[in-house]
This record gives sequence, structure tokens and C-alpha cells, in this order.
Amino acid sequence: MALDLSTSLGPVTLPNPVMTASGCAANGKELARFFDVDRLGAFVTKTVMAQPRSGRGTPRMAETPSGMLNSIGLQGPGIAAFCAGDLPMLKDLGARVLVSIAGGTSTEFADVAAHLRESAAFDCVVGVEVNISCPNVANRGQVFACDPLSSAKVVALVREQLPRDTPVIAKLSPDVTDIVSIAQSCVKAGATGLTMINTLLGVVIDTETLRPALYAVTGGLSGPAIRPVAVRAVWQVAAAMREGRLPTVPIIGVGGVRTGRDALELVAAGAAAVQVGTATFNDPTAPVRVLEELAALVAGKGFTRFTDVVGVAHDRT
Amino acid sequence: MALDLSTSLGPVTLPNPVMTASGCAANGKELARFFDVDRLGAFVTKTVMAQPRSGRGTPRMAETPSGMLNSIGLQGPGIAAFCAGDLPMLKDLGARVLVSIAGGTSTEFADVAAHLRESAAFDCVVGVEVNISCPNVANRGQVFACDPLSSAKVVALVREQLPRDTPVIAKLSPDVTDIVSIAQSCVKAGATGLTMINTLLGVVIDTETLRPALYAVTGGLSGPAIRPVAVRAVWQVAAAMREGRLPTVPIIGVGGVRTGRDALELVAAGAAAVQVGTATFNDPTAPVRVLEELAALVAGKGFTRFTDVVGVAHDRT
Amino acid sequence: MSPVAQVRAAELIATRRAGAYHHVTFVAPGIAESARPGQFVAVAVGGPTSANLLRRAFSIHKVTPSGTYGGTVDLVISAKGAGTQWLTALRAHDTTDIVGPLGRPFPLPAEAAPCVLVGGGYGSAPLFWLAAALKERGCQAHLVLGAATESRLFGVVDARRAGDSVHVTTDDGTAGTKGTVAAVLPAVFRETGAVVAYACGPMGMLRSVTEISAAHGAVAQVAVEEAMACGVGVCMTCVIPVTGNDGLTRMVRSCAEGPVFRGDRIRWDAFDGGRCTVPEDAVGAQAMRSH
Amino acid sequence: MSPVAQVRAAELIATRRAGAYHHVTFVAPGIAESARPGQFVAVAVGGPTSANLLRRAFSIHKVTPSGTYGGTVDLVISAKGAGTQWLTALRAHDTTDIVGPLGRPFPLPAEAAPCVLVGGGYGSAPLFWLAAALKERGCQAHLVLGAATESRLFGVVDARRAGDSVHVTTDDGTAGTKGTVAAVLPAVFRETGAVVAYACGPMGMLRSVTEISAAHGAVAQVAVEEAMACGVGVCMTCVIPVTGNDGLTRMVRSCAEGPVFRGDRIRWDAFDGGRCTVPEDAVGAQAMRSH
Ligand SMILES: Cc1cc2nc3c(=O)[nH]c(=O)nc-3n(C[C@H](O)[C@H](O)[C@H](O)COP(=O)(O)OP(=O)(O)OC[C@H]3O[C@@H](n4cnc5c(N)ncnc54)[C@H](O)[C@@H]3O)c2cc1C
Ligand SMILES: Cc1cc2nc3c(=O)[nH]c(=O)nc-3n(C[C@H](O)[C@H](O)[C@H](O)COP(=O)(O)OP(=O)(O)OC[C@H]3O[C@@H](n4cnc5c(N)ncnc54)[C@H](O)[C@@H]3O)c2cc1C
Ligand SMILES: Cc1cc2nc3c(=O)[nH]c(=O)nc-3n(C[C@H](O)[C@H](O)[C@H](O)COP(=O)(O)O)c2cc1C
Ligand SMILES: Cc1cc2nc3c(=O)[nH]c(=O)nc-3n(C[C@H](O)[C@H](O)[C@H](O)COP(=O)(O)O)c2cc1C
Ligand code: FES
Ligand code: FES
Repeated sequence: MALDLSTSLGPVTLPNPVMTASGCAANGKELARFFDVDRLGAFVTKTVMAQPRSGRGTPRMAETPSGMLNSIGLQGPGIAAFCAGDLPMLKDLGARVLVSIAGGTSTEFADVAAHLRESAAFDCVVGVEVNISCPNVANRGQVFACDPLSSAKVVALVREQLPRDTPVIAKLSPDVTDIVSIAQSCVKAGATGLTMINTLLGVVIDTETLRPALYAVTGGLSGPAIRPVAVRAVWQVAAAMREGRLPTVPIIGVGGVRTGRDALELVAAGAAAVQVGTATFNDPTAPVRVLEELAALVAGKGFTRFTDVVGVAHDRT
Repeated sequence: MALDLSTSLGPVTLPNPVMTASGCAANGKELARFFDVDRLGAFVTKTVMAQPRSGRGTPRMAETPSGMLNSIGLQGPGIAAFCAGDLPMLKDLGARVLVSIAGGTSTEFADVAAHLRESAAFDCVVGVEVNISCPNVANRGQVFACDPLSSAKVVALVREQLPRDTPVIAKLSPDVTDIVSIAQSCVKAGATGLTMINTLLGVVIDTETLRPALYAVTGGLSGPAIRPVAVRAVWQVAAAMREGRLPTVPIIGVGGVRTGRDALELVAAGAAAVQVGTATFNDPTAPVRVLEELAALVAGKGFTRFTDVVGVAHDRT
Repeated sequence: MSPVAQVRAAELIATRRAGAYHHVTFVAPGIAESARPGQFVAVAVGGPTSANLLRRAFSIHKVTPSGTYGGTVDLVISAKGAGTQWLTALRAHDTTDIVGPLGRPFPLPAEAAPCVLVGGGYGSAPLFWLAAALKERGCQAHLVLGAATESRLFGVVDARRAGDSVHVTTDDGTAGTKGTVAAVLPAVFRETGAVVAYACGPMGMLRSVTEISAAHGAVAQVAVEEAMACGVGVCMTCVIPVTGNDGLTRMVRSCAEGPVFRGDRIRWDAFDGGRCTVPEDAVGAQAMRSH
Repeated sequence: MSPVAQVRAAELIATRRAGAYHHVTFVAPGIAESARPGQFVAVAVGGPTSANLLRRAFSIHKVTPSGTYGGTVDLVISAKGAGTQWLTALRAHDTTDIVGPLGRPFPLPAEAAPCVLVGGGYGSAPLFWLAAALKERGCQAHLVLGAATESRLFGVVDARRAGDSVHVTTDDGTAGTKGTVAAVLPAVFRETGAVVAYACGPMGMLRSVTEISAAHGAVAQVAVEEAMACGVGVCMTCVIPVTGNDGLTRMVRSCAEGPVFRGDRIRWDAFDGGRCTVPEDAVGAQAMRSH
């Protein structure tokens, strides 16, 4: 029997649940050399802010066991150039685009969203991912996602700028004591979905020079190494939704997915969609390969609808 | 020139900086088949609580990329049997013992410490590691280490029970928004040192059965995969000490150390001693091998005192 | 505790298919000399760049304490996940790190007695060596080998040489009697008058061997296969509930106190669908309830 | 962007020592056919159980677009860390995943012109192939190979065949002129009248080639070696500050816009001790200051 792979991001339905992860796929044309990006459920763009950003000095990365540390510093063209160049190009490629945005202040987030809404190519946008794992200028550089109030404020302001039927998805950081409480305030403030997780804060020391390996000292840890943390975050928030502790909204799982099997872990834990990040550096076709492997696995277990697998592990403990 | 490997845990000086990690070395006789445990700076025992504990059901472990998830559930004999059997045996082996203790309430922590102090073999104890990454019965099972006040209370009560010259070392959890604030309250409450980090909370789903792989659902993630998080925690707290945001006390680094090079990362980030945990499962001689490799590396860089390398990366950013 | 060796660069000198399995031989001096049937080795997998940190446990199939290469150890490996796939893809002269011998061997009867040896799948690997040790003591060794299908039987030819009698069962009837070992065991007990049963294989089989042994007044010594993180007794992941001489049930390490246990001491009631619950009456179960 | 192939199971068909390096040949159809000198490949390391997730980048030493095995690609590898150690330990018939050709090749002069080709250590690997391409266009190719010591020179024998002239330097004087390539370059420019310099090697060398070229009125095309996480343009880790035609400096990806850049466009002032700071005047540097 054929498998129905479609999945819902609330107001929007996607043909399948696999996406790129922000910052791990650039903005389309690079990966288009390896596969047709319209095969993915959605294409998630590199986080864009108001102004062009140079990013940080180098080294910007260090390999770690089954993962890597990065400190790109949100290098990007700024929202104006993004709307003029990257977005129309993605539209031409037929991509369904989940646009990742950020700001140093909650107002900057809102400005970026407002600019995006006015873009001529806005019709290819299937949602906005609000990257609140971004330093908050007002709060000594602590990231928004570490504080329920700052997170809520950003989400509410972005929500106001966007059409009602545009999903607004808050992307959470795992570096918090209680991720459920952050999820709660984001949903309360109008988030129609949650992406979990962003990278974990890490440091690598270069043991030759005895200096931090990264120019920026700290960086974000990603890759298979962190997968159990991502699955845990999805598990906890999905469990809280099932217990009625927060409204049920779609969860997008991300963190360490390299194979269809890895994706299935996040799905069974409660993710309605899955993003493939660092694994793309290992295999540029990883996002579509994961999609194919996931579909085969789910079908092989006798399911006919992908959505029936979402969160299934909660019923089997 | 000979390298002076000695390091200080405050009131106590150890001949070298490498230790086992709690729960990764049992209580001595198993590893004594592979090396003389008195070669280590200290031997850290499996966390002991007041009563005997069966631990959790199985499966208790799942392998993960460059790491593993465990949920042993602090299986152990209870403090009375520990003092009657395990501790004298470690003393016979010539070990310098860092005893890891825990409780479900702050009073239980104090009772365990009091019992330990009365042990006939207490003279082999070089310190007490207070495992506050343990669920707090009074606080809906949230671990003590997630809350500065609960952490401080436990440390203060344990401190009271022990002789002034016994180091009291709080072992912190990385699963917090701000590890520096937890470190601050522990030191303020009387901790003479800090061990960082305990495991990260994780979940693995068994994709055959679509159930959580562990009987206990969640478990602790350890191994090389988490090393950048451990180095970051040590880095942040050491930096805060240098900035005078909390008093300077020795830090014991733990998390993902498999080689002398890995240990050096933690040391350069600020750790005065290093524990080897999960790597022992890969190589039962890992603790002494790491000691030898670390000594060779440090000497090879021209240092004559190990303590000169502690935190050196902060001066080289 | 018994002596154990670590061979950091154990060289693979032979690898060959044996039905669904790979039969591999490593040079492992220090292990070969002191090992006894029922013990196992813990093998590192993946080489220096490996993401698989944990060793894999394998029963020792046989040892050759000395010889051209120094002591060698033979293992029978079923390629399943990442680690066993890596091991079975090794070629001659490749090396890996092996620790052993680990765990407690099958206890041999103090006096000559008829014994039945039951192996499920690759679980038969240690039995031929055990049979030889039993026969040295004047015991009879009756072998019963079961598997899902013919290709998953191991050592049927060796069995004919090593056993005083041999029975084979397969779930699908592709070899021997159709069914599980339980289909032939009662008859074997009746015919041989066995007073000890040794078994190695999946949990369900071990339980059934224990029950059938009890029904025939025999003691079952079973080698369990629990997921192990360390294999050397330091991690507490490999525990199962076992009742001691004092009648109390404890969660004991199958790598150190086992892998061989008296079948009637194992709390089979605690196992269900790949999981094992701590029995309520186990030592220390009470303390788990509060936190 | 230019076409690129992924060969999931590229077979190693030859591996041999070349001084301090390993010269390896992989069957990589699809890569061999479209590659040009200066491009590189990104090679997966460690096999299926690998903890090393990131591909390693290597300049293409030469390609044989067809032949007994289909297209092959040759690389010259210095065994340094985990990944290169794994690669250089591969044996015939082992496979790994290779993506390429990546990056922009050395631009060839529109008209015949004398050129100097400078390689540091394994940096000479792509130069012989480049020399051949230049000579096809009627250009002269004068080679300068430098290294710390003799064993770290690559291809001196090939150079004699490929180059119109060859100079060798070593820091310790074990071969050729004692010193760096800077010791001989001015004379080479003077003698050959070269108008283009091509260089591949460590950053310090590339900078020095750029400066000496400028002093002799020549354009330097240099292939940089920045740490790369993806090699295909999606991660933004491999950036360096480069000044564009508009006079503005941007942090550009050396895997996609490079690895070959005009030397005089690179902001050498930003590099120091293995790190590179974003120049204050770079596009978007301002926005980094607030957050
Ligand atoms: C005492 C003992 C003796 C054994 N003897 C044999 C033998 O002779 N031949 C043979 O083929 N296998 C034997 N096994 C099982 C063998 O250890 C597992 O099949 C193997 O560890 C699976 O590794 P993997 O890399 O293929 O699977 P993965 O799924 O990658 O393993 C992941 C993790 O789970 C553990 N694990 C998974 N399955 C098992 C299992 N069934 N038993 C124990 N740990 C497991 C692994 O050790 C590893 O840590 C024995 C196990 C034990 C405990
Ligand atoms: C365009 C390009 C061409 C290259 N050509 C060659 C060549 O022909 N021959 C050769 O021997 N080497 C070449 N290198 C360098 C080679 O990529 C590194 O030596 C190699 O990646 C180191 O991997 P490792 O596993 O040995 O080291 P590790 O220290 O384990 O590497 C860790 C991580 O850092 C990265 N890294 C470390 N050193 C370098 C470096 N010098 N350059 C780029 N990334 C690095 C690795 O890719 C990996 O992601 C080239 C690099 C680039 C960017
Ligand atoms: C190089 C790199 C750049 C990233 N940039 C962004 C970004 O711009 N915005 C964002 O929300 N997440 C960013 N991330 C985080 C990923 O989107 C993802 O949340 C994280 O890496 C975990 O997934 P993974 O393990 O599959 O990579 C980046 C990750 C990496 C490795
Ligand atoms: C199987 C296992 C059991 C553990 N038990 C304890 C424990 O009883 N008490 C404790 O403080 N930490 C315990 N830990 C955590 C380790 O001491 C250590 O903090 C952590 O594993 C990180 O170090 P590693 O990566 O070197 O293992 C345990 C870890 C493992 C893997
Ligand atoms: S496997 Fe670690 S204690 Fe048994
Ligand atoms: S290496 Fe990833 S963008 Fe260049």
C-alpha cells in the first residue's frame, strides 16, 4: 500500500516531512547541484537578519567526536538582499521555503518579518522559523531562547507582522534548565509550531597551541553526537502537550539526523517533521536520502500514513 | 626536566590530576585487575546513598554516536555496607578515595556524609564529591543541580558533617541555563571545589520497536560526544573565577576524556584535575593511560609543573 | 577476581563463513591460556576513528593456547549492527583490541554425570569446547542445537564429533526436527538421564531449558546475553535479577557474576518483551520508589 | 555552479609512498572527466562506523578520464590527523565516498605567456597538471618547489619533465637552495619574465608569492587551504576576506569562490597565527559589533 508522507505545519500541509536545517544548506543553488530541492518537504534558509553580516573571524569550525563545533556568527546578506536574490531563486527552484529569521532585539525580528512579508516571492514561503537562539543585545548577550519572556516577546512581535495563515515556528535552544517552559511561552505568544533543537554551546581547545580552537572561543555543537539530546527535547515537549501542559502544535525535530533511522527516532518521539543539518556536510544528498530511507522504514513497518508514526513511542512505554 | 604532576584539591594535594569518574569504575577491585589503582590521583567511587538501591530495570544503556546513554538509577549497597566493605577494600588497595554521595533530600545527603565520617577507613578519603545531579524528591524530581538554592542547601549540610580539611566538591549538571550561577551558590555554601560535568539528559528510541530504548525512558549521555560541552562548562566557570564573579576553587573536569589530549583540553580550559568515565568501558586501562599521555604531552610542551597548564588557554585567546 | 588480559592489537589470522555466521580467529596470547568454556571476550570495534565506543561481547568458541602464532581465540559472530558488521568485514592481518577471558565459566560437575548441552543459534559456539571438557571428566555430553532456520545453526558437523548424541531443531523445519529445542528436550532428558543441562542462547530458550530441566530433576546452567557496556564489571548496565543462597533477589552483573547462572535462580517473571523490571521484592527496590 | 559528482564507493586502486606523502589513485568516474587543475575533491573518512563526520579536502593531483578502470583521480596526501591517517592506511579495493570536482580552477592566461608555478610541500601536487595545461596553450611553465626538508618535497622528478625550468628550495638545505621559495623567486621572475604566478601551499608562502609577483608586475593566482566543513558551499566555515571588483571586502567561501583567488585581492593583513580577523571595513562587519 502506498505511504502518505504528507505532514501538517498547522495552516500549511507539506508533501513530506524532511527539510534542510538552517545554516546547513545555504540558500538552495549549492545543493541543487546534488538533488532537486523541491523534493524536500521544505527548504529551510540560513538565518537572515536585518543588515548584511560578515560573520566571525576564522577558524569557525572544529571537528568533534561524531559532531562539530561552529561559530559562523550568522553571516548573511541581510533581509533586503535576501528578498531580492535568495528567495526568488529558491522560488524558481520550486522550493517550499521555511525562512529562518533573527534579530539582536525583538524589534529587529519584527522588522525582518515585515520586510519578508512584502517580498515579491513571499508565495513560496511556507512558514517562518524564528531563531531565538540568538544573542539578545538588551540582555547582556544571553540568547533569547534562554528566557521565557524574551522568547515570548519576539514570537508575539513576529506573529503580528505575518499573515494569519503563515506558520510561525520558534526554534528553541537545548541549553536551558526547562525547555518545556520555553516552549509553553512561545506557543502562548502565538507560535504555531516549534523547532527543536539548535546547537549546544561548546568549546574546543586546540591542544597544539593551547588556545581555543575557534576564533569566537565558544561555538555550537551539532551532529549525531547530540541526537539523544534532540530526541529528549522533542520527547519532553511532546509529552507535555499530551499531558495538556501546553497546546498541541507541530514539532520539527532537528539534531544529529544522518539516516532515516535517526529521523524515525525524532518522529516516534513526537516530531511531525525532521530537519537534516550537519549530516549534509558529510553527504550533500543527506536530506533526500534521509527522506527516502525514512519512507522505506515507515512503509516497511506497515504504516500507511506518516502522521500515524508521529509520537508513537509515547504510547509504547 | 622532571614534570611535577601534583595538583591541589584545596586542603588536600594529590600526586597527579587523573581520577576515575563516579559510576564508571565501580569500587576498585574490578579495575585493579588492569592496573594499580593507587597510581591514580584519586579513585572516585560510584555514588552512594543512604539505603541499598536496586537501580532501574533494563535495558539500562544504549550506545550513541561517540557516546552512550545510561540509566543505572544509582544502584548501590547503601552507605553502611559501603563503609563496611567497599571503602576498607579501596584503602587496602592504597587508593586515595573521592567518595561520591547523594540523597533524595538534603537531609539524606547530610546523613550519608555523617555516616562516612564515622567510617574506620575514613583516612583514605581525600574528599567528598556531592552528586547534586540527583532527583530532588521535594521538587517534583527535578535534580538539585538545576536550582541554585537546592544546590546550596545540600552543599551546606554536607559541609557541616565533614571535617574542615575534607574537600567538599559539588558535581554540577550541564543541563542548566546558567552553570555559573549554580557554581556560585555551591561555592558560597561551602563547596571547596567543583566537578563538571555530569551527563546530559537524553532519550534514544529503539527504531525496531518504536519504544524508548531505555527502561527508564530518559538517561544520561556521556562519552567523547559531550566533551565540547564539558570543556565549555569548565571554561565558563573558570572565566567567571578569573573575573572575580566567584571565589577561585579547584575545578575537576569530566566529560568525554579518552586520551591525554582530551584531558589537556579540560586542563587548559581551567580544570586542576580530570576524571575518565565512559572511556573506561572502551579501554579498562583508560584512566592510567590518560595519565601517562597527559604527562607526556605536558612535559613535551616544556612545562615543568602541571599546575602551570591549568587554565592556560584563558591567557591565550 | 580471576585474571584477565588485554591484547591491544590482536591480529585476525582467519575469517570464514559458517552458515549465517562468521567464524574468526584472533591471536590473543594471555587470553587463550586461562579461558574456560562459558567465558567471553570483549572486543573493541571500528578502529581508531570509531564512533562505536562500547566493546562487543562474544562467547569464546575455542582456544588454542599455543601454536604457530601464540595463543589464539576463536569466535562465532553474527553480523547484526555496526560493530559486528565491522568485525566480520575484517581481513587477515587486521587487528583490534580484545579483553578476556571475562565472566564465570560453566561449572563442571564434581563427578561424572550425563549432561545435555543446548545451543540456540550462535549460542552453540561455546558448547563443543564445553563438551570436550565434560568428556575429559568422564561426563556424557548430549547436544541439542536449535535455530530459526538451517543457516542459523552453528556447528552441526562439529557436534557429531563432540557429542555423545546430537539433536537438531529448526523453527521452520529446514533441518532436524521442526520446532524449538523444547520439542526434543524432554525426550533427551528421558533417554540420557541427564542431571545437568547447559544452555546458551536467547532468553526465551534459556527459560524453557530451565523449566524442562527442573521437570526432569536436572540443574540448568544457563549463559545469558544481556546488553553490556563494559564487560568488566564497572558500569552496572548488564544486571539481571537473580536469587541468592539467602533467598534474596539482587540485580547482579551478568558480566561479572555471570554470564552463567543457575537457571532456577533467575527471576524469569521479571522479563518481558526485551525488558526486565526490578522485582518488587529485590534488595533495594524499595529505595527506588521514593526517588 | 559547475557540475559535480558524488562517487559513493570510489575504489582505491593504488597507493604508494612518495617521500613524506602517500600518492593514492581512486576510481572516480564523473569527477575525472570534468575536473580542471586547481580544483579539489572532498573525501569521506573512517568508513561506516566513523566518528569523523567531515570530509577532507585534497587538491586533485591528476586525472585519467578513462582507462581500464573508468576515470581515476590521483591525490597526494600528508598523513596528519585521524582522517588522513585513515586514508593513507587504505589498501587496494577499499572504498570511500568522494565528491568533486569542487571549487574554481586556476584561470589560464588568454594568450601564451611565461608563467611561474610555485608549490609548497604537497602544494605542488596540482602544478604538474597545470603546467601541462599551460603548455598546451603555448605558455611556458617554470616550476619552483619548496618544502621544509627534502622528504616533504613532492614531485621533483615529475617537475623536471613538466617544467620549462625547475627550482627547488628547502628550509634546511637538504635539497636545492637553502631557504624558502622567496629566496629564488625574484631571480625566476627576472630570468623568465613571467607575467602570471600560480601558487599552492601554506598561507605564508602564498602571501610572499603575491608580494614578489606584484614587485615584478605579475599577477598571482593562489590556491588557499582553509579548514572546510562541507567543501560544497553550504556551511560558511571556509571564508577568507577578499576584495571584489567593487573595492569592497567580503568574507567569501574558499570552497566555492576559491580555492583559487587573485593574490592581490586577499586581505593578508587579516591573517595572524592561524587565525583570521574580519577586517573592520568588510561588508557586514559593522553589524557584528552590536551583536
Ligand atoms: C556474554 C555474551 C556472549 C555473546 N556471544 C555472542 C557470540 O558468540 N556471537 C555473537 O554473534 N554474538 C554474541 N553476543 C551478542 C553480541 O554481543 C551482540 O550481537 C553484539 O554486541 C551486537 O553488536 P552490534 O554492533 O552488531 O549491534 P549494535 O546494535 O550496534 O550494538 C549496540 C550496542 O548494544 C549492545 N548489544 C546489542 N545487541 C546485543 C546483544 N544481543 N547482546 C549484548 N549486547 C548487545 C552492543 O554491545 C552495543 O553496545 C554475546 C553477548 C553477550 C553478552
Ligand atoms: C582546497 C584544499 C586542498 C587541499 N589539498 C591537500 C592535498 O593535496 N594534500 C594534503 O595532504 N592535504 C591537502 N589539504 C589539507 C587537508 O584537507 C588536511 O590536511 C586534512 O583535512 C586534515 O585532516 P586530518 O584528518 O588529517 O586532520 P584532523 O586534524 O583530524 O582534521 C580535523 C578537521 O579539520 C580540518 N582540517 C585540518 N587541517 C586542515 C587543513 N590544513 N586544511 C583544511 N582543513 C583542515 C579537516 O578537514 C577536519 O575537518 C587541502 C585542503 C584544502 C582546503
Ligand atoms: C555550520 C552551521 C550553521 C548553522 N547556522 C544556523 C543558523 O543560521 N540558524 C539556525 O537556526 N541554526 C543554525 N544551525 C543549527 C542547525 O540548524 C541545527 O539546529 C543544528 O545544527 C542541529 O542539527 P544537526 O545536528 O542536524 O546539524 C547551524 C548549524 C551548523 C552546523
Ligand atoms: C554508566 C554510568 C554511570 C554513572 N554513574 C554516576 C554516578 O553514580 N554518580 C555520578 O556522579 N556520575 C555518574 N556518571 C557520570 C560520570 O561520572 C561522568 O560525569 C559522565 O559520564 C561524563 O564523563 P564521561 O564522558 O567521561 O563518562 C555515570 C556515568 C555512566 C556512563
Ligand atoms: S557490562 Fe559493565 S558491569 Fe557488566
Ligand atoms: S567548506 Fe562549507 S562553505 Fe566552504
